[in-house]
Amino acid sequence: MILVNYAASFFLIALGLYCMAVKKNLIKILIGMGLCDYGTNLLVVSVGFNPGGTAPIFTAGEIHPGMFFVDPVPQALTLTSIVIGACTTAMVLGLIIRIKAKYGTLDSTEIRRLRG
Amino acid sequence: MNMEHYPILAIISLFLGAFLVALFGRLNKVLRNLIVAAAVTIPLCLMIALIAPVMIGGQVIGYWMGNWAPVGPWAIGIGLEVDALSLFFGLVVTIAVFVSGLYSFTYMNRDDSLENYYTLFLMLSGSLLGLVLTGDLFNIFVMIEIMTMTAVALTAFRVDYEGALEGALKYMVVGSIGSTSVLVGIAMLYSQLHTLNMAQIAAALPDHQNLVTVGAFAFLFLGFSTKAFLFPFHPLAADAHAVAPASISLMISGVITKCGVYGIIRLAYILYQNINEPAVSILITGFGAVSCFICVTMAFNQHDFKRLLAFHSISQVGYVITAVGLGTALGLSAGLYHAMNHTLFKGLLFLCAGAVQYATGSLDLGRLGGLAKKMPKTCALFLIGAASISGLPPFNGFFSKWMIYQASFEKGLDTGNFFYIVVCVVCLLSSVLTLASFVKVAQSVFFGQLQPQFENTKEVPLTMRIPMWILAVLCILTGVLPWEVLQKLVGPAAAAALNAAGYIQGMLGSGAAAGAGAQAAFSMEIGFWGPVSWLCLLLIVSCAVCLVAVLGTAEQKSPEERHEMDRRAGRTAAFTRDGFADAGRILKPAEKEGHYRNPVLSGTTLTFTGEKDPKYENFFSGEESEYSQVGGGDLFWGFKTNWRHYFQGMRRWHSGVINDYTRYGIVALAFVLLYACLFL
Amino acid sequence: MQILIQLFHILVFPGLLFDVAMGVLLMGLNNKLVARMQNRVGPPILQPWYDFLKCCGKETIIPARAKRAVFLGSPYLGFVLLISVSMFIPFAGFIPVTMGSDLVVILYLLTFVSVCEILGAASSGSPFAGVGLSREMVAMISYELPFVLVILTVARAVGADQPSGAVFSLEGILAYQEMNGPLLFSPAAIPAAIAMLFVIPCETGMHPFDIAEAETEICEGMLAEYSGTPLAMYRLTHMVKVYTMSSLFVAMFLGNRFTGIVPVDILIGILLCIAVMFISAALPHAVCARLKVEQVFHFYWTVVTGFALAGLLLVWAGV
Amino acid sequence: MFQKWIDKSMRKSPWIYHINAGSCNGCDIELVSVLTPRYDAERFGFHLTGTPRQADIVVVSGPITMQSVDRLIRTLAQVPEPKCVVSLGSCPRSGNVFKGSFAIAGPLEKYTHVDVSVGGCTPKPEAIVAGLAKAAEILEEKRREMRKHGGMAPSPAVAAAVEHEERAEFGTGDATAVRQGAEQEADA
Repeated sequence: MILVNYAASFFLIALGLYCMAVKKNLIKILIGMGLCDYGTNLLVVSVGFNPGGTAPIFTAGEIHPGMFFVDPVPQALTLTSIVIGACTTAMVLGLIIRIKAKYGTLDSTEIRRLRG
Repeated sequence: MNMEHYPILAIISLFLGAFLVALFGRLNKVLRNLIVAAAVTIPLCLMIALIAPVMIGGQVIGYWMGNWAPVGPWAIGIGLEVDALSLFFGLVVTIAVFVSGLYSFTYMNRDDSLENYYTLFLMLSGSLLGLVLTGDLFNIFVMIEIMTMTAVALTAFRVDYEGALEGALKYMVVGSIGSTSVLVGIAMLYSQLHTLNMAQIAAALPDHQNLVTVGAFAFLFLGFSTKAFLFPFHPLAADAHAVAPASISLMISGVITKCGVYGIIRLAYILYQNINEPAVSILITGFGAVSCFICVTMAFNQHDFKRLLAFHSISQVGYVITAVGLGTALGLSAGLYHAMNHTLFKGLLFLCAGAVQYATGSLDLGRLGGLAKKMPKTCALFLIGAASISGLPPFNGFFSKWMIYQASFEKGLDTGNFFYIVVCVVCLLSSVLTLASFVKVAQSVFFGQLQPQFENTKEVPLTMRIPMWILAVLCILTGVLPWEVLQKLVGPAAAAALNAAGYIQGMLGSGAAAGAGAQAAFSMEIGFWGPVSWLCLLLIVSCAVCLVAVLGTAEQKSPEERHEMDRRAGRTAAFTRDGFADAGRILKPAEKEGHYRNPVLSGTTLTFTGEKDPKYENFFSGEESEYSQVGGGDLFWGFKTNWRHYFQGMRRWHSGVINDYTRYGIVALAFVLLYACLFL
Repeated sequence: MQILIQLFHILVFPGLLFDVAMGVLLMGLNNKLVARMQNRVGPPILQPWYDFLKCCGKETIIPARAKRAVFLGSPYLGFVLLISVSMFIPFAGFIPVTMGSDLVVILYLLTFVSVCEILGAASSGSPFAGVGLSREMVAMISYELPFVLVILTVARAVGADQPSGAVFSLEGILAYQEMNGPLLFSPAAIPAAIAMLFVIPCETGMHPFDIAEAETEICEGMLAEYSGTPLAMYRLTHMVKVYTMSSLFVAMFLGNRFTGIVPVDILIGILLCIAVMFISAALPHAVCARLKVEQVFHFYWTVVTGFALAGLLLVWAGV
Repeated sequence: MFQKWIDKSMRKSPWIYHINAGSCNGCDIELVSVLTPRYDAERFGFHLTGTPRQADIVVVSGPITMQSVDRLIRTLAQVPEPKCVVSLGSCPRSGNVFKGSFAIAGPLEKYTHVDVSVGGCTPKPEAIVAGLAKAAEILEEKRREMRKHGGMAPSPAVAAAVEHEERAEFGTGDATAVRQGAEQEADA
């Protein structure tokens, strides 16, 4: 079951990389970056998954032998990572808006004043 | 105060400074600058204070955030951890931050919304310091992300500068491959070991080698090498360095790349401890050598001062990675030494580029020239930096490069692998190509002829030169006293990196680590180079030469004296309209008409009633000398014409299209993964 | 007393004075030999010395566009650096300063000497000097690769039995040759020696490779603006460089103490230097016209590097 | 301390810079032939340099055309002291067959002091060698004077004396050409 998650996450990352490598539109490249992020987040959160585990919240009296939690650390990591991903997206979007204003295009093959 | 609070204070002071600048920076300029000055000075002082216990005492300082001390072997909280290696990089970071901050005050004073600049700058510095001091793998990822984000924002800070946005975008997009790889690597490691603390990972990893951890190694290695801008990510560095403000170029090239290097060292020496496996060593060394060579040749094509420096910084990082990949004590020390030197001299060179930009408003090697007469002090500083990076003795670049050659050659002989010999030759060759590049810069920026449009150029203010002098003096000191530096700073850091057990103990165990034992075994045979005695020798010889010269010219008048006498006797060749052009010092801008007309022969000397004395003009085959500069682009024609196919290919390859760079990154990722799975 | 002897070594015998004398001798002999090979009488052997003195007696013109300090300082710095290099090279068992003489250090110091020359040229502001320095730099790139390979070859050939595997110290190399006879007699070192013989004229800028100072094409190139004493220092540096390179060759491939009798050794050393100079500098000078810069590069990176690489591979294979 | 040596070596190593001021190339070829194995002027230390900065003797050939006069003057000024000017062939002295042409700005004396004048159209290599040797001697003399006076060049009086004594003509070339040159000089 969890294997599906892993496969899906690597698939998402691969899809994102594909987007970044092939799509010429900057917005699509940004979407590719987003896909990479989501794939990674999915991977991280799947790592902490324990089949049958409960939420890692202590409440007095509710703990009994044989009960176990899912790993809380990856969830925290995922949250952080999502926040970072959102920042990245915002940053790139800001840059794209400026570039559109300056270069008048979103085509990545035309934004190549720095080369050689 | 207890020593163990120092690291967190250092990091906090930078982040707090960023916060305060954001709050109050708009209100008052002086207050803002004071906050920045305090924020960049405190970490430097704290790091210097840590030298004694950590470098010399061999202590490992562990600090658990929120006092979440480890339970048994399990590290629960986030740890900060300062061993000699971390401190070494911490020192490099704080020095660079300090200098860059100091330089920014004057350099950036023509820009507006500076509170944003300083906020981002301090955040960048804080993240860099956090990255090298932390003991937690996920913290490294977070710091890398903050670092990338702020660095991108700062790269694009001068939005109207040609290409700034583009460089920033490329850095962000292609750099995200690296960030993703780091996070994927961390997740894979976590899935196997269920911890994020590096000491604990290091303790557990050798027993848990499987395909997943190997994959994690590949991902982490690629992630860190993206942050170090290694081949094939070097175009990013070139784009980002070239368009960022010079103080930020210093940070990107001097420190951000070093964080990548730090990551690779931690990864291969402490976490996996697999540097002695030939496959790992060849992988890292190979990446380093290829970056070293390709970037140094790419620098030949450049006509922008900072872009050229940017390619060189990757070339130098290539040296560092090459040396680090060797895995021997000598190699690692060489790498660390060169990493430090690179921060110093490349910082100096970037600041010189910034000074040139500040004074002239241009960085185009084809347009500049002859600035040595206008900016003599900057020129002297540049020459120090250029001599250091080209590895001319007795400057610091020489010693570390020499160690790298020695280390790679010896490694080749020890292992019987010709690959390392090739690496050694490539490194030696890159060194002379580096020299050639800087000859090109010297010729096309500082020497040669001054363009009329830069006639009114002024030397940059002292406040900009002081940071440059700090770096220059450090360049000379680390070059002249190499053995001391090796013993006091580099040696302990290398010993710490080679002593994974000490690291683990220091973090999870008793506190004071067994670093001393490793250090005793840490002896190197490098060869003989005593800069101080060599300088004495030089002094003796030059005294002798001077003595002979003085004796020889005792009866002879100096040219100035002779000119003075001639002037009085009216025997001179040259009176200008505004005065006497003596000994070639003064030369009024010439007018076209009336030169050398009306020659008058008196005695044996010809006098002109024209305006400038042709005697002190440059020889121009008899023509009136005009503006003629051998530009940087044509300077190495003989070399380039033999290599034209290579250079053309390279130019095509660095196409400037984001998609292409992403493709190279993906290919590199696939290669590293495949390599790791096959050979590790 | 110790200090006086040391000073004597530095300033007189294997040091400064001897270097200059040997430089003049080698250069004068070179001119003479070339002239004889071309069926001319040739200038007197002391001609380089006269040239030097004459240049000292001329007026020094500093062009208005030149950066004065660099323009005047770099020739002196280059000369002093070169003298310090020659101190690292033992001659007939004498070494002025025992501070080790690592081949890589020597390589880099020699580079520094060339850099001084280049800086001086760049600071003169002349476009001819610009072309000249570009050519000098290309020549430097050309010969550096084979030079490096030769150094690695020698280090390996000598250090094969040592624990570290390589000996970069010239003193170590000489000690080895004292034990085992000249390195040149071992077949593996011959290609390296041939490569080194080709490196010498390019490093010293002797005739077929003097592309940087081509007088007819680019008006003396790097020296286009130099006159008077700085020019004299350049000429002297040039001469001493010929001696330094030939004595480096002798030390690397032929050894230093031949008989154990000091005067005889000195004599043999001088004769060997002359022989090396003859083969590497005078012969190509007499038979070959000046090469073009891209030809130099091509020649060094194919033929000479080929020799050097062959040497390295032979030594690597343990022949 | 070394001044005596320096003075002596002035004569032993004169370097030549050659200016073609509109010459027909006849003299230029002869000057080059002086350095060939047959005449081998190098045995006296002569050496052809490529830049006036290093020259001791400036050899001027050709009738000083209007086009070249600026360049000639400029180049002459760029030669460091002490220096000698040698006029090669009849043209720079008199203008030779070009005398009177609108395109001629000669003779050379108008622009500089000529120390040695080698006549002939063209002069023989032997004559050139002899003239250059004479110039080398004058060079040594000038250097002595310069040292005594501490100036760039001897004062006019000294120069005149030197001129009177030392200025010599070597014309062993084509007899008619020499005569022609002499006639034209007389005209001038």
